[in-house]
Amino acid sequence: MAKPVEQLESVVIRFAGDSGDGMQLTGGRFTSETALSGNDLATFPDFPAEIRAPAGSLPGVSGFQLHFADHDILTPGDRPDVLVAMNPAALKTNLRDLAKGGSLILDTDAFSDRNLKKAGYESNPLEDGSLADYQLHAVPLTSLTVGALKDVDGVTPREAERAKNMFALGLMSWLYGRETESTTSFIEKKFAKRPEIAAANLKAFNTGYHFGETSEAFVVQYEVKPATLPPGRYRQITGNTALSWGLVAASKLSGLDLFLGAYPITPASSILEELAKHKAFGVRTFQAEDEIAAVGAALGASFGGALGITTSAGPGIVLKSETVGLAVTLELPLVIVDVQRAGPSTGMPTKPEQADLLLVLHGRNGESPVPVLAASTPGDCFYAAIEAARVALTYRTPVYLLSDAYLANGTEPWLIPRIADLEPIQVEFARDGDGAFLPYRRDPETLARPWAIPGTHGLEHRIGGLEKANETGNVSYDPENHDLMTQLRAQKVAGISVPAQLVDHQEGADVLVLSWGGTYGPVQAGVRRVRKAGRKVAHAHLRWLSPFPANLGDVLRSYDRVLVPELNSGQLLQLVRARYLVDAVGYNRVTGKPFRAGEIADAVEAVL
Amino acid sequence: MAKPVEQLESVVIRFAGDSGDGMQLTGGRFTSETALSGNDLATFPDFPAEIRAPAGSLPGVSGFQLHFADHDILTPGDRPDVLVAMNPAALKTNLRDLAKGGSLILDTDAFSDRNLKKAGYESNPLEDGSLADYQLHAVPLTSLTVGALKDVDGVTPREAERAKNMFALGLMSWLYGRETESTTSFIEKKFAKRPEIAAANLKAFNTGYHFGETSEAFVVQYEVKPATLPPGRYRQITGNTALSWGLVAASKLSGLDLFLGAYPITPASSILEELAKHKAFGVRTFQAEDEIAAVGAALGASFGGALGITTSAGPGIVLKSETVGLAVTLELPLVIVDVQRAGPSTGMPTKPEQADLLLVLHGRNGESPVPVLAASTPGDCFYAAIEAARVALTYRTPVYLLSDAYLANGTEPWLIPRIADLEPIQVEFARDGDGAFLPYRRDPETLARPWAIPGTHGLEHRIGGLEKANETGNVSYDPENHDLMTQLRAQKVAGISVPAQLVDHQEGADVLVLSWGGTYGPVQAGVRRVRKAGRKVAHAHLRWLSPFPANLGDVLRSYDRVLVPELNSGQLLQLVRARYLVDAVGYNRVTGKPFRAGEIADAVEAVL
Amino acid sequence: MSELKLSMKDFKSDQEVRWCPGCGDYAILAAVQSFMPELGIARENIVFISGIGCAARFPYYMQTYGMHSIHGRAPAIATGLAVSRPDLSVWVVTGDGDALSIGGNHLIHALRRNVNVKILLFNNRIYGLTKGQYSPTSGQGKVTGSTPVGSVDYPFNPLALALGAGATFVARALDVDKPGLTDVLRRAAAHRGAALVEVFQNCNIYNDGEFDYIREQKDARTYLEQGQPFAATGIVHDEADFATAFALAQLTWEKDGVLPLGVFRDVDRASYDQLVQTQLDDAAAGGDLQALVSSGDTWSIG
Amino acid sequence: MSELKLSMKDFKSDQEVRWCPGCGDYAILAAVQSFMPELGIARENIVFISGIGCAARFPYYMQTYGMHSIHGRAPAIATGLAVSRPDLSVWVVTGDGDALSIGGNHLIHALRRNVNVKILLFNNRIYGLTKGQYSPTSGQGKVTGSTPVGSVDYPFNPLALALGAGATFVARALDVDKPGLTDVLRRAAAHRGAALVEVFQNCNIYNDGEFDYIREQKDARTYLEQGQPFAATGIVHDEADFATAFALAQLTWEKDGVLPLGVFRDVDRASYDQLVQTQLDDAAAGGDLQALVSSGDTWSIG
Ligand SMILES: Cc1ncc(C[n+]2csc(CCOP(=O)(O)OP(=O)(O)O)c2C)c(N)n1
Ligand SMILES: Cc1ncc(C[n+]2csc(CCOP(=O)(O)OP(=O)(O)O)c2C)c(N)n1
Ligand code: SF4
Ligand code: SF4
Ligand SMILES: [Mg+2]
Ligand SMILES: [Mg+2]
Repeated sequence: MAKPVEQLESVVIRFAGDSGDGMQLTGGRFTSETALSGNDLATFPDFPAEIRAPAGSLPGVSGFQLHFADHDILTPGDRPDVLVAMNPAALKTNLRDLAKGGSLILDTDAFSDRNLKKAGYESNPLEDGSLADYQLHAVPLTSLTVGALKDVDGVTPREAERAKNMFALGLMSWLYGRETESTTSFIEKKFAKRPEIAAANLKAFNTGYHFGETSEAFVVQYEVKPATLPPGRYRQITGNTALSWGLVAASKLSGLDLFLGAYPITPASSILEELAKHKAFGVRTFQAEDEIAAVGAALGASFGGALGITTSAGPGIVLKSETVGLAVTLELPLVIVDVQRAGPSTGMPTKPEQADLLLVLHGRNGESPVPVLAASTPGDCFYAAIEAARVALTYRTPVYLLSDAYLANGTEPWLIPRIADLEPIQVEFARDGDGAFLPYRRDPETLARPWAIPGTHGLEHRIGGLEKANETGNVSYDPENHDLMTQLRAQKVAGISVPAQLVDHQEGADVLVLSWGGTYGPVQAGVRRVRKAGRKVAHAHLRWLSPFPANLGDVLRSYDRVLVPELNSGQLLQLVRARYLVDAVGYNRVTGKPFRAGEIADAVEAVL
Repeated sequence: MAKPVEQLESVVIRFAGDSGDGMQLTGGRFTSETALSGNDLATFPDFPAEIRAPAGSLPGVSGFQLHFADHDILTPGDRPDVLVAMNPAALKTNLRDLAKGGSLILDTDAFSDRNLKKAGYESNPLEDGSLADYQLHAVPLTSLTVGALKDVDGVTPREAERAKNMFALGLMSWLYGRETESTTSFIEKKFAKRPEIAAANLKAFNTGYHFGETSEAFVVQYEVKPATLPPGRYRQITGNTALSWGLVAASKLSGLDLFLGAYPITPASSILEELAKHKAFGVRTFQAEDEIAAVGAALGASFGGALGITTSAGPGIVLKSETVGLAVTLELPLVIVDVQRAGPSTGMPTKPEQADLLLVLHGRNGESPVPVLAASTPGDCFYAAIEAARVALTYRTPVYLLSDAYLANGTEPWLIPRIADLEPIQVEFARDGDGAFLPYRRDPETLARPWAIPGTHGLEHRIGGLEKANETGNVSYDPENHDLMTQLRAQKVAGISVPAQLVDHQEGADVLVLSWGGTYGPVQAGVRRVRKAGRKVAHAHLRWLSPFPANLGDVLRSYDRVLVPELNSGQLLQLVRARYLVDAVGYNRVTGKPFRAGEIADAVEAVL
Repeated sequence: MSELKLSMKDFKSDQEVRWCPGCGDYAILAAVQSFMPELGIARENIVFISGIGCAARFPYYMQTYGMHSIHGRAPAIATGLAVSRPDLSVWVVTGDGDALSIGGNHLIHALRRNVNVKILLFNNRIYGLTKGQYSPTSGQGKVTGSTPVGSVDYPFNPLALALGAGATFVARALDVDKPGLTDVLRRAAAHRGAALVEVFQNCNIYNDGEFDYIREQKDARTYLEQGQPFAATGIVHDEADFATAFALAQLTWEKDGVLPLGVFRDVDRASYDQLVQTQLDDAAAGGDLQALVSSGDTWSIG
Repeated sequence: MSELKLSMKDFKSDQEVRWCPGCGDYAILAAVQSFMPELGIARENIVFISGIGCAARFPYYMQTYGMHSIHGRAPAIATGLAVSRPDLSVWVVTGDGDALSIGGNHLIHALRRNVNVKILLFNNRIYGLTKGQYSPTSGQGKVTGSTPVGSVDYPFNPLALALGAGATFVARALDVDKPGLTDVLRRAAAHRGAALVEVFQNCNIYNDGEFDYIREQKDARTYLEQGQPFAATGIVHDEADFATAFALAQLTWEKDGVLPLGVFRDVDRASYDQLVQTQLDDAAAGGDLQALVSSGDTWSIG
């Protein structure tokens, strides 16, 4: 007989286990099932920098958090309602986040003395009552799985054991009434080459599902109704995938072949890996010997008329700076993608941070102005990439596009765009003949210089890193010319047309929250909480950091107080204070974690 | 019979000629003679980036300007009173700077049709009357020299001709009554290996001197009385020499061997070349394969207990950024010297600029705080270098020392310091034993961590670029620890004790001029002019850019208006506006030239 | 392009040449400019890319497309251009500091990958532009601005390094030896893939006379011939054999009294751009972007 | 240090080792830790410096001084330390990406200069830490995360590159071959100057089985012996002869069915730190700073 079904508006589930336990896969699958059930959702995978830290160790714990709801949501959730912990280390590192009264699903088989010791437990939490405050579901996941797979032939005990994550997935799928076909076909596809493994995983999955139905341990089933999102066709997407596809789209929209010069680095590598798959779009990916060669090759390709892109993070972005400086003075298109991670130096490679803003603005010698924009959500990375390319190509300038480790790996439902609806990017190369060619004569509108690519008869010319005479581009040490060129380079960037700043204003609000980049979700969610609590607050989220929207000063001055939350020590804060002389205050946390909506709400309350 | 002697308070002379004409040598010698005559002086050599541009061409012109006076002066002078031009190109490029009525000494032999054409003259200025506004002294320098050297044997006509700069020097020496022994002995020393060349140059020098005495072309001789400078022993010094010696002094004062890792680059190379001479002081200079290796080697040496230094400019400073970021998180001493030049990119390598300030502050990924100070005059580079090393060693941090192309090559009389009077730099390495060693336990005073160098028994430990747990220094991904370490690194730099900001205040002044670095001379000179004109203005010159002096905010707020003149587009301006919310305004010129006292005076007048 | 008739002067740009009088770079420039018409390639399809240094000013003087980039990075920039524009003839001009000091890594990787660029390394064994510090090819004991009592570094042998990196074409020539230099340029141009040409170049200001033993005595110039024993060494030259080329690259005037000029190695291998292009061609072109963004698990709302 | 009695465990740090179970790095770590006592050098006088990568975590596990620096720069950092502290035993641990991709230039320059550092290059022919992209030593056609249809790069031969750079010591060993690896470590440690030791290392997660032909079949491990012809190749080994070492370095299992392990080259030359020290010693020490600042033309006022 079916169990009673309880309705929920939203749930936050965290899967936590050993790097070897396949938590990312489990979470990913559960997310797909959830997406197909029509909920709104947001995810946050959180894995260690080590490939595989020792089994059962604290640093080896890998987590995946999913927030899904029957209404539109903005974040993966501050703290889980449900924690699935595959071993003591996972329990130890994650329990602190679980709300009291939250439910806890544990694999009792993993709580051996050895594992408890590795996790630094004096006594066994399953027995010492330390879990009394939670709804504990202690399930022998491993033995149940191994038991169920006894009769699947061709499967070693080790392999059987490794299927326990599918048992857990099956169990959770039952608990929240997820559809199961997609996972079934996924497993069949994934292990097509090894049917016995496919069979084992399927068996584990189904066993877990039925265990839920039958076991006493679970008395109710939950249901979260579909959310009412804007109509259309959806898919899940991570920031790095969206960003990669946005670059491919920019290539299509501009009619220029995409050339990516990249050197692997966490959390940017997956952009290189994604673009490497798209040779059918004429995409060339070049894995260079280092970041300097990567950006150099991209610049060389731009000189040849391609859409030159380079992607990196942290230390790799720093290494590209000298070459970006060359691109600034050559005035050639180039997009530099910085997937920000926690620093300084190597820092915490898998963790998000927003501390590269001043680096990309000022990290070059001399006066070297560049446009900078930032993506705000995983799906937005697609549009931000197109925007970056559009500006680079239109104004003949390097452009920095900022993302971060949170956007890169986080997912959200993404309304699939109609490519035909995207605005084309007009690019005109300089053409043959017309008399003496002046490589630095600018377009009066955009101040862009002509882009004359090799192969164009009669436009042979030389450019370089030394200061150039206005219009002719010949080497010049003339003092006034240098001052003029310095101003022209600055004016070109300052004159880029960026949309006016929109404000999510609330009647009567005298406090403005100003955010940028990957914190959009948590900050907007925090703002909504404050409003739910009946207080008034406005929110503006910046896409363009250089140049700023023309109306930003007016926006800021139209509020009594401005709060700038950033995952750094106050970088945008410095820029707006200097530029507009507004006494804005910062809310700054540098923990390698995204903001929680709750802390933002508290920070806002504090200034109200 | 002796000619009448006219008294002058100060004179500005510019020697200009072909790169091959030895103008730098001529100017340098005249400067030495002048110094020995007890005048105060300041010089500004201005040479092309090319080693030798084609003879007679405009880009090939090399200049040397000297300002000397019977009172203390601050700059090489805005515009020359006397221009010595060895060829048409030199006249063409320099005449615009000569004050109307100024005297002009030309080598008529050089005004051939060929040279006139190369310099782009339609007609010969010696004949077309275009020089009517100047006191013209047209002298056949070359033929007079060649004539005089006919009877010196072993000297080719070519060699004889090349001695014409010594003829010019002799002439000027007479004109201003300079002492001549020093030049005589200089010539003998320099050409000791080729006595015939020595003889030729001496002959040319003396002939020039006597030509002055006897020729009709010169009716008066000038005298500039000695200046009354602080008593003591003086020598001339360039910024790069002073900086090099300051580093050697820091090594002596700290008792640590100096290790310089450097890669040649204009205008920093001469520091490497100077330090390479001082092996007797235990100085090790390592010419690395690039700037990254240079700073890396210096950091490796610091890890081993040496005083690690690296020097560079422009693009080279950018390349060092990643490694400086490592030094920030390793918290090891390191001094990075940036001899600023005009950018962006390769820019104008021999020209000064102040546009690397935001680069050195923010050019690294993540929150990566560093101390930054700047030298203000050539001689001050000595003390600034000691100061930089003192802070690096005391606080275990990389420190950026900013100089520029103007300080690097400019000279001024330098009161020779008594080494015994310099304050020692206390450095204590961590010592053996005391139980468990905590490489990141900080000194409560300075927040510096212990410096435990290899070879110390019992203190074996590992450090790296990943985030470290407070105190133990073990790798840590703990969120709160990262936030704490980020704050500790910032507090350490913010807490560096730097002297309170002094202000050259004038009773009743309500405008403050705030300057920093190599512009001290021209800015202070401009301020003095304004005061001479009877207006009131105050001047503060910053040595420390990070951290700022604790009282800087109060200083700025105590004036109605603040003017910030910089050889950039407003970098210090951005910092003080953001930090103190004062509506300071900038005076910004980016021409690759130092400020002229006159333009500063005008800029001040404009805000008065 | 059969009807293409170009002469040396067509390759001279309007820029005034700015090397010191007497610099070996003039001779190399003249040799290259007079060789270019032979290529039968239109000027707009030729690109010269350089780093920084005296040698690196070369592109300014060629009436082709050109980029005077940043120190050491020309091989990387040229790689991006050559891979994305296989239709162009891409040349890199670099100095011993530019190519072997700061740019060493890009050089060996360009050679390893067999990128279709012709790299002319002007080796004057000194840093010219920065006024005379020693370079990675300066002899041990060399007294320069940065080594007042002599350099302690063991120098690179640029050819051995190139061979160690797996170069498919390696040659050596002399600035003032126009016929020899031209032969090598011709062979390099004919080689599809990466070609490294070391050109001994006299810096008469900071390192004058470095190569006088062959600059002054024409008859001391000894050339490699495929299949022939080289001079008295008895080593039979084989442009296809690594070890042979390596052995010949070890010969020095000081040690052996003879120094090989000409082509040390020339083997034919698919160039990097060709291999990249093949992969693009294999991927059925004209990808459908709408299909891409609509791929994977999707669901409809409303 | 005669009375110095250390054992393997003295070289184990308190840090938990964090490589994947089954990674070849464990075997190398064990071999190094058990060899160290043989050196008879106190732990405080030994320093391990690494860049970034799985291999580069090595220093954390050694109870000596250590620095886990930044990607590719370990040879440069180690150079500064070795030159300023000739009393130390300095080791560099690096991966194929760290040493040959981003760090290639520092590697060849450290070898050229004969800096006194022992460089252990863990070559798993993959980027491990960044989750499996191809490296400069991955074979052409290798399918990896960044090369879904196979890499088009021609790989480096690390030993040939080192020889081309003029290395004075070059050797190859295998992670699980403890005796062979230990012999090579012993020889490297005994060599004053730069030593490059390539260690074939299995990455069982991203490039499993790369070296099975000698990892699995012990008898297929063939060692070089000075003065002896190598296997069936007939090449008589001479550790002092460049061309011989280069020829031997060209042998591959695929092509020749045999692959040399052991020391390819070992010649004795003054090391960089020794040459630097000599110049310091020659400069009569104890310079007089007061005299220096008072030098040149000076004058008095007042
Ligand atoms: C990043 C950077 N570092 C250093 C320099 C200074 N610099 C310019 S050219 C050069 C070396 C020149 O030597 P080489 O490459 O042999 O060329 P040559 O002048 O001898 O022809 C150096 C060190 C620079 N421009 N950029
Ligand atoms: C400047 C910089 N670029 C890129 C990275 C990312 N990264 C870390 S390790 C690594 C390569 C690792 O490969 P390898 O050196 O072979 O070591 P392995 O992990 O295989 O032992 C890369 C690209 C980085 N940390 N820093
Ligand atoms: S410095 Fe040397 S290399 Fe440079 S232009 Fe002059 S002679 Fe030629
Ligand atoms: S990824 Fe490969 S190299 Fe890295 S630890 Fe795991 S097995 Fe070893
Ligand atoms: Mg050179
Ligand atoms: Mg590897």
